[in-house]
This record gives sequence, structure tokens and C-alpha cells, in this order.
Amino acid sequence: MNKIISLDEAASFFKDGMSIMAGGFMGVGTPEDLVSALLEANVKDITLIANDTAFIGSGVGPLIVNHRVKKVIASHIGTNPETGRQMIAGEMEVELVPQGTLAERVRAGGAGLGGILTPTGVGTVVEEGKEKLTVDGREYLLEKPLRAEVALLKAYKADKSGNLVYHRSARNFNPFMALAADQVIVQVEKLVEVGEIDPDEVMTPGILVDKIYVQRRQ
Amino acid sequence: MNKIISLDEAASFFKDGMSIMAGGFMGVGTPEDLVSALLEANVKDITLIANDTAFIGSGVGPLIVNHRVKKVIASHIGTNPETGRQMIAGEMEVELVPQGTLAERVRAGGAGLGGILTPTGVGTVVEEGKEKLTVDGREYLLEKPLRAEVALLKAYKADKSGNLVYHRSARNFNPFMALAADQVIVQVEKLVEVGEIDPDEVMTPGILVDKIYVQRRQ
Amino acid sequence: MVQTVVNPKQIIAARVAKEMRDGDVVNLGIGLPTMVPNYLPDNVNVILQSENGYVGLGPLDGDIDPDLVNAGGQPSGILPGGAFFDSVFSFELIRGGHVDVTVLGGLEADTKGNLANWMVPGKMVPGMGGAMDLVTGAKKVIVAMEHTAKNGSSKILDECRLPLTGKGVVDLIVTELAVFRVTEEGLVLEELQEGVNLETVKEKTEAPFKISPTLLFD
Amino acid sequence: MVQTVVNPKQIIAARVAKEMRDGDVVNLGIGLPTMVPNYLPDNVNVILQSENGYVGLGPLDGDIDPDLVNAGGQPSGILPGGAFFDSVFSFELIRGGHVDVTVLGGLEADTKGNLANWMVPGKMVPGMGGAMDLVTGAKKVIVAMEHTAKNGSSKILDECRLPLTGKGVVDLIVTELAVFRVTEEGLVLEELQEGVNLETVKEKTEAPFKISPTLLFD
Repeated sequence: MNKIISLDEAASFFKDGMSIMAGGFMGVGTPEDLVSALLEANVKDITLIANDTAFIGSGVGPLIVNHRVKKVIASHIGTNPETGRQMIAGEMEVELVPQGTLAERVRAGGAGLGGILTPTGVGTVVEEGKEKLTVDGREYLLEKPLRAEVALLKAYKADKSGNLVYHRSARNFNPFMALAADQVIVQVEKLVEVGEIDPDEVMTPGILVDKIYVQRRQ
Repeated sequence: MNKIISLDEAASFFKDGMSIMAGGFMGVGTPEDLVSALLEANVKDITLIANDTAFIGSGVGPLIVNHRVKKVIASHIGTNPETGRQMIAGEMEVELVPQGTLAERVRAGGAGLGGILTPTGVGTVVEEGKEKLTVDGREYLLEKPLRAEVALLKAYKADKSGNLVYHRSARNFNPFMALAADQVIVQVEKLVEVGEIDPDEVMTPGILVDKIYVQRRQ
Repeated sequence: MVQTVVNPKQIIAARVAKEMRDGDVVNLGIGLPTMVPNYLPDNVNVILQSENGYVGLGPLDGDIDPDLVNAGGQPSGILPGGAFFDSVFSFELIRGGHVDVTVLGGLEADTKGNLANWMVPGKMVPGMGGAMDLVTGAKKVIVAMEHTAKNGSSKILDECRLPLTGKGVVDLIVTELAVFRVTEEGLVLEELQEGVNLETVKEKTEAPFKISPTLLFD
Repeated sequence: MVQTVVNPKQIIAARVAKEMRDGDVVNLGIGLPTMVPNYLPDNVNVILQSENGYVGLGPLDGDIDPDLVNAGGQPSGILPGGAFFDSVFSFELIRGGHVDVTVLGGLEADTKGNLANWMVPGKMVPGMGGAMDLVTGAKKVIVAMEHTAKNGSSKILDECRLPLTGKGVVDLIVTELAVFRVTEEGLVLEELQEGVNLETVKEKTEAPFKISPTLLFD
């Protein structure tokens, strides 16, 4: 099972109308080369799940700017003015989710949970259309799982079986998105042999990773 | 803020009727010295939350054998026959919880969630007395958070600020119990200076750890 | 290294081994299921998941590491490429459908895919451990058990009488006499073990079953 | 190194700094709140949590690491003893009450402890990011904002008019004129900033408030 692929091979996973998750926080921890491959694959009507829409020219931002996204589910869109513009113009749907809730929803999607109860958003517009439950005298919103067809992740290091190690604050959404998609494709800076990463230091086990793209630049 | 304590100082945290969580899977990853200190403190009517009740003479087992436990919440009690005997004799209450659900309940307790929806246990005795919700056509049980007054953890290594690293399968319930108790006391094999553990390799941040006991034997 | 098959447990384990595909992530219950890897052909490598927190479970290799045990609490090894994690993550893998196959023993299984294997009222209850999560979450659930109980009564029933481990969860039942697939229309006899005739199976099976059109008779 | 206080933002930041206790885990919103550490006395060290995944946030130290940014996306540093984690864990800390203090800016705050700081209908909506989780989960929520809007209208209201970030979440409101505590009975004026008289505060505050018996008048 060779998991190593080229950018061209990565492109073959993309289809119109697909749901895609991408790791990253304002572009940090986003697999920029895989995003480029997605752009070049020219697919449209993507449902994008990401913490934020980054910037005009980096992170997942170019997907928005180039009108590839039909709907985005994110906690923050302020750093990419094109997201707000398209939302107001009715060109793209935007679902804003509190960051902790977004993380929990993706985790629930990957963990086989039917949802989680969070106090976050009670008494705000976030509760609109959601079931509200009272547990032991406190109100919670029932927030439902999120999954995607493809997850595009960024790690610092992989071994050839796909065991991943992340670096610094580039970890963010990557580890739990690895469980919440049908196909998991990861961009790494460094590839090592199986056995070179101590099993205690693996942050995402290789069984969750389908394909590995090793970036050219270091 | 010196977090290092002796076993005697650890004993001062224990009180009759207290709820206590302990890490470990059949004794592996259980802080045996802290359990001994708890035994010697002679407190009674403990509510114990642990994956299992280990063995007669190891793990949390001696707490059961010595009648210190009023109620145990665990996923498995089969390896310590005294647990079953006391349960049948009506000397101790036992709440059996599926292992994945027990883990999620403790996590929810530490993460500020009001509960999680799991498909585990639907259609079994586990669903008795629980709310059952249907989300997108599938049935789930609402499982509620668990917390304790004290968590007794075992790690391989700590720095003096309480950053923890676990070793091999001794990790198990320890990392998330660190969030789910008012007081977190950890037994470690090795103590290092602050800064000696790379921030990427910390498994439990020191902000969650109140006290550190460094075991004598290695 | 394929072992010779001489007793019922070996017949069962050898047949279960044929269900494994190269690269499958597999969780094996304690007892009989742990014999399955002995019967895998050389070109089929599976990755064993241990519910106490790792993938890459292997035989004990060198000295005993007290921090490394399998889900039965026995000293074990980890193979190159393995990875450790905590119990929450372990059950995210299990519940979230990231385990391809689980093999468990059974006390009873029935036409609706129900499984009972965790308690007998009136006897010591060991607890469900991770079994309820495994049968709920694994993609394929194989029950590996002897066809009849010690008193000769059928363990394959129209409807389970013992408390369930999971409702409608079983995919395949493998005994020393036969292989049944659970379908929407009930049990389908897929195979007779070598030297076993249909009459014997009919006689020893309380549950009604259909016969697969692909079943070959000598 | 305590800086000299010369403008409203500095007055606010300096007063907020007095709320910090040695060892507190603190999350600071972007903008004004990030100025708070400049005013901490030498014997008060706080641990800064960054919602994108670490504790131990410090100033940029040496070269820029593209993988290390703060929650505003700016290059940052990490102090010895810090630890990185993923976004799920980051919000377990936040939602689970493991952050002692959060300091956020505000558009409006009111007598019931409601806070509005994430959107103005009709304007570009940046998204709530982690703010809703922070105000829900942090043990102490401090709103640090100028007393009046640019048009001179009070930002401290009987009831917020803008969409809420959190309902009943605020503990303390610090402006360049005064400090208010939110209580069950509404706002209590705790302090006047240096050189500010009660009449000015009354005039510039739309919300009704009580005056603390401990408030000293010159």
C-alpha cells in the first residue's frame, strides 16, 4: 500500500459539489499545495469546512476568491473580505459556527457520535433552529456532527505508513479532521521510514491517512 | 508555585465521601503509590471512577478489597472478584458503563459539555433510565458528564510546571481525567526542569496539574 | 506461517482469518479471536488495534515493558509503525468506523444480528468493557464462537435470551460447523465447514436460516 | 516593567491588569486586551492561552516561525513550559473552565451581564471565532472597552441591542472612566478611574447602576 502521491494524483480526488475539510488557522497549518491542486482541478460548488477563510491570497482563501465554494462552514471570515462580499451578494452561503463548537462537530463526525451538548451560543443567534436541552438545570444546544468527503491536512512529518507529527500552532484542526472524512490526504514537509517515529510521539496514526503528498519546498 | 509534594502531603487531599478518578487500565497507568496513600489515609465511602477495578492486589483493586468504596463507576470489574462479590452482597454499588462511553463522559465533564450522544448501548440494558434521541434517523443515548473532586494520575515524566508525558499503553484514561477533577495529583517516574520537554511533545499541559509526586522506585 | 487446524477453536479462527483483507484495521476480543492472526496467509497483513490505546499490537518482543499490555492485560509488543493514544481517541477510532473488522466471542447470536456476550443474569458480571462500542462502531462485526453451548443447546437463536451487547450489529457468525451471514431477511447459511453436512447444521441450529444459492454441496 | 498610562486604552489595560493573580491562565482577545500584560507587576506572572492551540504564548523571540502565530494570526513565541495541542483540546480548556480569566473588547455590555461584541447587522460580519466559547467557559469574563462609542453614546446599556456574544456571562466591565461589577441585582460601580467623578460616569452611562459601599470619594 503505497500512500505517496503527486499533486496530479491528488487532483484526481476532487469532484464538483464535493464537501471538503481543510486544516489550518488563518492559513497556518493549511496544505497550500493541495489547495493549489484543488484550484487547478477546476471543480466547483464545493462545501468547505474550515476554521476560517484565511486571506485573499493564502490558506483556503483563493478557493473563495475564485468562486469554487458554494457554502462555507467556518468560525471566522473577517480576514478575507471576499467571503463577506460574496455572502452579502448572495453568491455563497456562509454558516458561522463558534470555533469550539466547530471543532466539536468535526470531532463528533469522526468519532461516531450523534452530537454534543454545548452551552456555547445559548441565548444568541447561534441557537436558532437548534434543539435546546436542559441537563441538570443548565441549558445546552444540541450540535450535530460534521463530516466531509475529503480532508486536506498539513503535517510537519509523516512516515510512509502515514503516521503524522504536527509542528507548533500548525496543529489546530488537522488531527481531528483526520477522522472525519472519507478520504484523508495530507501534505507533509518531511517523509521518514516506518519505525522512525516513536509510537508515543505519533499525533495521528497512519491508519487514518489515505494519501501523502511530500511538498517540494522545505 | 511549587507543585512537588510528598506522599504524606498527598494524603491531606483525601476525605470521607469523596469522588475520586484514577487513571489506568488493569493497573497499567495507575498511580500505585497514590493509591497506597489513599488507603493509608483511611477515608471511606469513596465514589471511584476508573476504567476497571484491576486486581485484588494491584491498581485500584486494594481500595475495593479494603472496603473504602461506596460506589464504583467502571467498564469492567471481572479481574477483581471482590468487586463482583461486594456488588452481589449489596456492600457496594456498581455502575457499569461501556468503555468508550465512560471515556466520553469523563471528557465531557472536563470539556464543559452537557453530554454526548452515542449509539453505543442502544437496545441494551445500558439505555435504561436514559434519554434517547433520534438525530438524522439514528437513535442515540444521551450520556452525561462525569467529574470528580480528585483525579489521581500516573505519567512517565513531568517538568516542574506539571507538563506531562505518558509512556506506551499507560496513557489510557489519564490525559482526559486531568481536565475532569477539582484537584489533579499526578505520580511520575521522572521529574525534569521547566523547558526540558518540547512544547510539541507535552501530552497534558501543566496548567491542569495541581500536585506532582515523584515516585521513589524507577 | 499457517498452523494446522485440529480443534473447533482452530477451525473457527482459521475461517475467520479468511475474512481479513490486507491492510485491514482489526480489533480482536480476548480468547478465541486472538488466535485469528495465526491463520493469515503471508500476503495478508492486518493492523491490530488494542482498545486500551494503540494500533500496531504485536507479540511480546524482548523484555516485558510493564507499561505495554494488550486489552486482556497481558504483556505485549508494538510493531514498527504503531502508535499510542488515549482511551478517548481509541474509542473515537472504534465508534467512528475506523476499525474495519472486529472479532468477538459470543454466548448467543440471532437472526436479527443481535449479540449477547457480556453477562448471564445470576452469574458474576464482568462488565462490557469495550465490547458494546466495538459491535456498534466497527465496520464489520464477526462473531466467532462454538456452535453449541456446553450442554449442547444452540447458541444461534431466533432471538437472543440473554442481555444484549448490541442490537442488529452482527455481520457474520463463524462456528466450527458453518458460516452464517446476517441479512435483512435473517440468517443465510453461506458455508459448511469441511466434513460437515447440512443436516448436522439444521439439527444444531435453533434459528431458522436460508441457504445461500452459492453454497456448494459435495 | 510597568508602562506609563497616557491614553484611554492604556488606562483600561492597566486597570484590567490588577485583576490578574499570579499563575492565572488568561486568554486575551485581540486589540486592547493584548496590552494587559504590559501592566502586570513583576510578582504576577500569568500563563497566556492562545485559542489556536497552546499555552505559554510569549512575544516573538528570535526568527519568525511560520508555524507559530497567535490567535490574531501574528508571528509569536512560546515560553519555556508552554505546550501545543489541537483545537478540540484548546476549547476543552476554554469551555471546561480551565481558563481563569478572559479579557475581551465589547461593542455593548448590559446590566444582566450580556455582551455584544461580534456583529453589527448591516455591516460585514467577521464571525464569532472563539469569543462565544470564551465568554461561556472562562471562570472570569472581563470586558475591556471604552465607555462610549465614537458618537458619544454609552456602550453600557440596560439591555444590549446588538446580537449577543453571550448571555449573562460578564463579570466585570472596565472602561477609562470606571469599573463595574455585574451582580444578580445589576451593575455595581466599584471604582472611578483616577480624576473621574461620579457625575461624569452617571452622565455617560445609559444603564442604571448601584454604587458599591466600598467606593471611596475624594
